[in-house]
Amino acid sequence: MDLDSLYQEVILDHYKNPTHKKLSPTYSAQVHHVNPSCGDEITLNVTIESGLVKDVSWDGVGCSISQASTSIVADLMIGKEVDQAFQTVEAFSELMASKGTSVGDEDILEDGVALAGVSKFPARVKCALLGWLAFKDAALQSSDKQGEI
Amino acid sequence: MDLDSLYQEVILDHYKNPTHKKLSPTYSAQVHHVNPSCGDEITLNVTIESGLVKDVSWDGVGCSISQASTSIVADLMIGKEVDQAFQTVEAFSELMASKGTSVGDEDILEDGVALAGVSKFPARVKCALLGWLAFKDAALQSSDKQGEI
Amino acid sequence: MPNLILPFEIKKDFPIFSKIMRGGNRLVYLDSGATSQKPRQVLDAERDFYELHNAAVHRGAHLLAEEANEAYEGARQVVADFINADLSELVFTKSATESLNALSYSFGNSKPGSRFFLEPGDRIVVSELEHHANLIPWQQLAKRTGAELVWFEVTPEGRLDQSKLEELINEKTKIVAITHQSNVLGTIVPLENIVARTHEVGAVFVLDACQSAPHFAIDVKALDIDFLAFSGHKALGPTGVGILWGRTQYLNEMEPFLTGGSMIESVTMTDSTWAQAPKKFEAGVPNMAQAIGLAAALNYLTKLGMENIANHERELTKYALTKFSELRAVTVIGPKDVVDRGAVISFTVDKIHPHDVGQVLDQYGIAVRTGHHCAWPLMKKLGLVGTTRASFYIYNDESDVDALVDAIAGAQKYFKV
Amino acid sequence: MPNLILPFEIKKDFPIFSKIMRGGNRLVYLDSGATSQKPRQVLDAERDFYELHNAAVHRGAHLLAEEANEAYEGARQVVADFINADLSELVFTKSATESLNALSYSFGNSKPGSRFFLEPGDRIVVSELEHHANLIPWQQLAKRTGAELVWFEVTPEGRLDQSKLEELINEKTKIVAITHQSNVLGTIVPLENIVARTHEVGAVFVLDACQSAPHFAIDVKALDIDFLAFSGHKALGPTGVGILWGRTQYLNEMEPFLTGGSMIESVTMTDSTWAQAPKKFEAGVPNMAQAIGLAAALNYLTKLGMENIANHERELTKYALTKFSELRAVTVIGPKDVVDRGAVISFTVDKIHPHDVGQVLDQYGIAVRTGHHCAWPLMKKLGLVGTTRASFYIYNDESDVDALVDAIAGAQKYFKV
Ligand SMILES: Cc1ncc(COP(=O)(O)O)c(C=O)c1O
Ligand SMILES: Cc1ncc(COP(=O)(O)O)c(C=O)c1O
Repeated sequence: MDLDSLYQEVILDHYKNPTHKKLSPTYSAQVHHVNPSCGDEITLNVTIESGLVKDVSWDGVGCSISQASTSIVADLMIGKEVDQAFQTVEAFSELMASKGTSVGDEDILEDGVALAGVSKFPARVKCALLGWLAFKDAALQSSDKQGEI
Repeated sequence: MDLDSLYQEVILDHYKNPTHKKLSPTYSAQVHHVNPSCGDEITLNVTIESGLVKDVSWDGVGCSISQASTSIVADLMIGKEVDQAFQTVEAFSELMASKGTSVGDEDILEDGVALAGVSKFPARVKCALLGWLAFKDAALQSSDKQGEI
Repeated sequence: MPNLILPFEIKKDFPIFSKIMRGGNRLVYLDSGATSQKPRQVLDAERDFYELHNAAVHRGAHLLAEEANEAYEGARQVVADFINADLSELVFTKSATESLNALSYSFGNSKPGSRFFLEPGDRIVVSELEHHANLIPWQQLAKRTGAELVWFEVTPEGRLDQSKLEELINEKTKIVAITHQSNVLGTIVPLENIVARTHEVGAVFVLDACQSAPHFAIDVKALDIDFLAFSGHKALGPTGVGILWGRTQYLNEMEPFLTGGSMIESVTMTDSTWAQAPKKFEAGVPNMAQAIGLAAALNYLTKLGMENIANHERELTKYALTKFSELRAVTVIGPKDVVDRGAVISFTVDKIHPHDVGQVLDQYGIAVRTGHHCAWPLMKKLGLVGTTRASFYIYNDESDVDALVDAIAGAQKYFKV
Repeated sequence: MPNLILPFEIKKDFPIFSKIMRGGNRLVYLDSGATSQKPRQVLDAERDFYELHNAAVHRGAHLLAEEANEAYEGARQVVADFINADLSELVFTKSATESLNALSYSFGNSKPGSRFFLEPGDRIVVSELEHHANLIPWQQLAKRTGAELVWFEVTPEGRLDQSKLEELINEKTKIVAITHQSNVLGTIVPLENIVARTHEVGAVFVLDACQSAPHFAIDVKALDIDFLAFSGHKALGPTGVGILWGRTQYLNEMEPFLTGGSMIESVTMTDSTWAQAPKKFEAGVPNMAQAIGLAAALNYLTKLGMENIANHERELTKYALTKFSELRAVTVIGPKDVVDRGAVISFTVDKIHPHDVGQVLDQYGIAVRTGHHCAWPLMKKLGLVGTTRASFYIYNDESDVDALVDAIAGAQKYFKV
């Protein structure tokens, strides 16, 4: 069944047991992103220190894809250098635009490749991207702030 | 040729030699009517005294149908009682709505029956009606005024 | 009572039902609340116009222009008859959204002294049931004029709470704009008291008939309302055409909305005067083919009989509600009986997000809508992130409901909940 | 140079040319300036959408909704490419009239501080060539905001008089809105200096491309303009669809026009925030089938080649102008050569009112437009009550011009002038 390419075991696991789903009390930037067409919402905190993603935490409501994807992105980004994190977001965006022609690079995206099948369902791509774009936005905001200091 | 039913000799005569086409210096009501879709315009004066149409005069620009029709209505109405004049307008409106199924009552409409063919050309009906509706409007306004006195 | 609507026969008029869907399934279309499918009679009417009579209306004196005009004005008559309106009251727009915005902008253009003029202290009344299209235009009008926006609340069951009617619609009220049927919950709003109260205080009543006009008979005179809007595409008609109806007197009193060709009486570089309604509200070369397609659609509905359609939908809704009541994990959001209720059923499935429910249903060839249904404030009020919505029309029957119920079970199995 | 447009072949794609007209004549369609005829490729594209992919875009997660979305966004790409625009800059409206009104209302909704905010002392510049659709919306905006409306005059030959450019477009100017080609006279307005001056004073330039986009290649980047509007129905497309193009930055800075579903970011009962362009300007279920039909139309034109079309029309116009110059009783209104001039020819016939000319032509199967052509101020300026207008397109050839010339002689004979 085609559905299995969308709902991989990894996704359902992240959905049922999301990681880092508890907003940290402190952060260098906090963002709130919504998907206006379906109502999915997440709040995401990042803590960046000396160009390093120290922490990502989040809370939100939404479908399995958006929630699992946010869980994956949080897990993946912690410990990365900001530049590397942005490259990872880039790689994921490309995967999502591939319309099912790419399986994604597991070395870069790790659990994120489980979302490769989403690219065959155009209406779900924005669900999968929600957390990644929120992370990017937050990371940019916090880099801006560091620039100010 | 179908055209002949539209452009009867009588119409072309009235078009080339319009009657009462010179605005009277005095009047009981003056109206200005336009046909916004083609730009035809007429100004029409009526003089009504004791329920009698004493005078109709007009000036204007427009196609042969609108100009001939206004010439015909002016000629026809002078000397009529206001009530009778309104009935005549009514009869003419009905003729115009007949889609070519009526030839009109010559006893009532006189030269106006020459316009019967216009009813087969829906886009021209408003040309033919321009003068008649202007007359009706002016006559109503002047009856109103008399009511006031 | 025999069901006079025969979906199996009706489907033959709708080419899309021959389509093979995901997983090799037949199309179970339960998304008519978003947009309806189109019978070939509608597609033929549009094509016929383009192939035989296409020309700009109101503008040419040639044969094609005459024929186009006759077809377009004939379509106006069909729509007018459909809601028991007069010809001069019937304006073609591009959508219900445009119709409602036309009202809000026209009112906003009013001059002091007009009954439509709004200023601080004045009041506009809507409800929590509204689709964004019948909420945001009024919200924005209120912001632009300083008027106050207030609203009827919904009860937990999803009914309009009319208990504060007199308080909400007070002497300061100028406009009351309410939906006839909720596109989310299926709730039909009993209008009588609201309309009476609206007129008692001298305000005008605007009805959003998007979800009602396609499904049961509407008589604007009997309803005693002042304005009405609906979209053609939800009533078997083409996309790109909507209806704005208003009382002649009001339309003629109102300022125009869109300005341009064909809506004028005279024009100079600095000033313009306006034609009478409906022309005043139809600037530019109109959506002629779509108006003609909509007329064909309404003729199709009339031939089936609006009474029969309403009965058919009621029976189907009753069947679906009964089936759903047997499913432990399914919660129907909104009225659970068929009193004052249309053929739109929103529901949630325990532990599965609506979006995921919809995705699994899609795999079974079932088209439903998921999310907030352009009624976000209602969702928030009901404490929901969204619902899955099944909406029925003339081409649906009990087998579609059965397919839906089976597929929900399939989703539960798939997600192991 | 060989003419690469073959009207005889092209006509085979247009079913309407099989029609028998009044008097048993073939259709000589010279009214494309009002609306064009439609090739079956366009009708097929619309029908295909309804029969295979019809669903509401932006709203469903099911297969049909996905396909509808792909088709609709694909259409947007086609239109964007047609004018060398970016995807996010391209808004589907119902018509050019709506596009221009959308701008005028959105500007009117601006807050102080916005570049689009107008107040007394500010200036809007138009021209005497304008169609009512690019005049009245600005006239009304001026009235609503207290801004001043000024205009370029036309020369007796019907050209835009640019001699007062610097005076007209001054530092107070916020908006300059001009037609690319006059729908009455065929005059093409050289834009370079006007656009440069507009930007010099910090104003925005709005182009009415209704009569240009269907007839020659438009490149919004090369023209360096800020906004553009045109109608699908004049470019082989369906009725009920228009285009509004604007620079991304401006569209995102602007206030929305129509509000409702799909154009929002978030909504509460009292407040809303907006999606990014183009969605911000497409409230409600859009005119999907019409957008898709328009894309098919533009693909058809692109396949013929806009350069070829422009050449074909230029040759035909030259031929017609030469023929007309031989007719003593015929006066061409507007430019008499083909420099900066499109394939629209207005003329008068001595002693016969335009309406009567049109009527006789109709008897010969010839469809032209007569009257003020929704440009009443221009008519008054030129001292005319109206003209007869012949406008050419890809399906016209010299035999159509010959038929026109013969029929004019027929009219003179008929009216004995
Ligand atoms: C120059 C020009 N501008 C604007 C319009 C208005 O277009 P529409 O009526 O399709 O909205 C037209 C055509 O009628 C036109 O020729
Ligand atoms: C109740 C209601 N009102 C308004 C609308 C808006 O209709 P449209 O999007 O066709 O303009 C809809 C449908 O989307 C609706 O269901």
